Amino acid sequence: MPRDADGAPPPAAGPAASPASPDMPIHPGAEDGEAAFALGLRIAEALIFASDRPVTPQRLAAALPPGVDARAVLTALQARMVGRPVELVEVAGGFAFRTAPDLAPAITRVVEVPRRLPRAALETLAIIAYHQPITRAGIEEIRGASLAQATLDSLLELGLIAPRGRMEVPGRPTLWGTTPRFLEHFGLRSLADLPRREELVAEEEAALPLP
Amino acid sequence: MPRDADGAPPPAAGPAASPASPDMPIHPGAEDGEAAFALGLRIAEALIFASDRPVTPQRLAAALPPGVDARAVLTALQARMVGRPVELVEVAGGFAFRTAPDLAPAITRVVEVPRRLPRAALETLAIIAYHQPITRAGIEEIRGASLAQATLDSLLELGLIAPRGRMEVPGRPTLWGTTPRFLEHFGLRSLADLPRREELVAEEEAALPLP
Amino acid sequence: MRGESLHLSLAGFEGPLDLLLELARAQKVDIRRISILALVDQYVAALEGARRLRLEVAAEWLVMAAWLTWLKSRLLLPEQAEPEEEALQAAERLTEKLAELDAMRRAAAWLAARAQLGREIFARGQPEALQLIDRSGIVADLPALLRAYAAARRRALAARPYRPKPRRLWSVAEALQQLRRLIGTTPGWVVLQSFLPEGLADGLERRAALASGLVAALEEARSGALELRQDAPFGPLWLRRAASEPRAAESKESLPDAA
Repeated sequence: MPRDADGAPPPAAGPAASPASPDMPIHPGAEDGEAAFALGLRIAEALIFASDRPVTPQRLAAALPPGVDARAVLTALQARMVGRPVELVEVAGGFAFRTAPDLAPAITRVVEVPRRLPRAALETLAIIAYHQPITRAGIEEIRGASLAQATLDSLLELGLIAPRGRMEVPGRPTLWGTTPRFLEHFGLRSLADLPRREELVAEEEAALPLP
Repeated sequence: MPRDADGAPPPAAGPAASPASPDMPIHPGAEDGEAAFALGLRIAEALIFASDRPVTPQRLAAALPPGVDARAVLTALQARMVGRPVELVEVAGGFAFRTAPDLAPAITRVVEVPRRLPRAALETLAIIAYHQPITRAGIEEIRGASLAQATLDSLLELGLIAPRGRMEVPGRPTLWGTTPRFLEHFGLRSLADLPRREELVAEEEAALPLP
Repeated sequence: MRGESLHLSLAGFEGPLDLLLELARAQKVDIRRISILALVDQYVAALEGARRLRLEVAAEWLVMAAWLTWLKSRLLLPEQAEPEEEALQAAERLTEKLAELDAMRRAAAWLAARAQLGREIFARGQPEALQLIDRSGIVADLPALLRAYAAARRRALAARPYRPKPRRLWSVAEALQQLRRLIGTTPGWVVLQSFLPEGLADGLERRAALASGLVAALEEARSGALELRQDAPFGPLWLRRAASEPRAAESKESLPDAA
């Protein structure tokens, strides 16, 4: 929904003026409730903005004025940020600000961008995501090819995968799984956001980058 | 990030639609110029958000559409962010977003990280506990090492020791003793709860040359 | 990619399964309904192409070729109405594997197509510390305090200049003097220990004094000034003045010095 379109014209809208945004959604409750909600919005924006990790509703709730619902604040904030250069997204179990994708070309003119993951790394990552926890031998079995240590190392270095214990077989090989950072990297709320396997198969040769 | 309180009601405010904010300040130039400036504002906001260091006007200029002045964009953005939960501040080396200071108490978690007392301080405290009242020279003699004034000061500041009069010798040095807070901190009902000294250093004393 | 180039090189493929999947995809049907027989022929043809060009062909490619050829022969057994159960299962396992690899490859493509953090979308570059560190408290418990006291004392004591413990070692000469002085005044048998000096706390000092005393006693016995007796091994040593003392006068003379 549009950000400011739904409110009445701000009554006293000096930009520097009120800490309580005049354009907050109508919220059930007395004047006090509205003020608290407006303050909650401010707090949420500042908290999520400052944090280096997605902010969970629980974490936000701890910072909000009493009686203000974290979920409601997040929903209102998300609605308000739609179309802004920096948007509120739900990712990896929490909420975080992210630049709008259409601004990437301008940003990357100035900000250094890491290299794309090579195919082998992406495939390995996908296999780990869908089959976790899985051993290296398990990954090799599915790919039908040996897995270079460098590939595993690069995923580990990017923080996309992490050890998840060992398999109780001779040699006790390490089991691998994906991390919350993996979810953040690909903008997923949880692993359930990954397409189901049937969907993957059903999908017709959409735009598969071939080797 | 700025909401758009100061502008006229957005004329065509599809939420995700226009990259150009409709409420941009009036800027000299044609329609094209205005659109470019609006895009410039978006880019500036996203870039400053994403940058890992303050953004200089020069660096911003590299990301802006041609013909858009970086300084003008920064000034406009700064004006727009005044009073917002997140403000644009000029810091050493450029511009950066910072959460508004008034929100700090709400979003900051106080983490108690008790300090470990340095070895010298803990030893001094122990010696005062066992030998009080004692002068600084006395402590130095027992420790067999000189005692920095800062160490005594830190114990004083923590409220663990207090002056207990002066010794009637030339120079009238201060005598030190422990405080009730000391007892409280170490869970002692009284100094008599401390183990006897001989129990602590009995072996060493046996190995001493007899006086 | 497909067609010609596929027959020219195996280099672009990561293992036989990769190539097989590519061939299967070329059949443009659901992977689970691919023709294994067509697949086998294409695989072997690809391999032949590579060998004609004398490209290195790794063992795994050949093993797969041999296995596929066996599979084909089992599936096409002419004399039997039905293909072998075993071969059917093997073919099924192969299609399952290909389907799984296909799914994972599509998943990888799905991931690659997403806007990635740090590439297409960006997070805050300079997150702020949201923690205020309160360092007013201290960590120190009673055991730590006591350990600190003991450590300070121990160190202070160890830091004192090293003075070897003065040993009171009784020399043979001293023992001789003592013996000569006392034996004259003592009638009858006396145990050797009673001649040792007083106040020897230390075991070592006592044993050294006893040894010196014994040497002195033996010396005196040799010169005939006294008699020695021991009733049992390790028993006490008894001594007394000899009846005749040829050198008693001489020993008496040295007494004033000793005093």
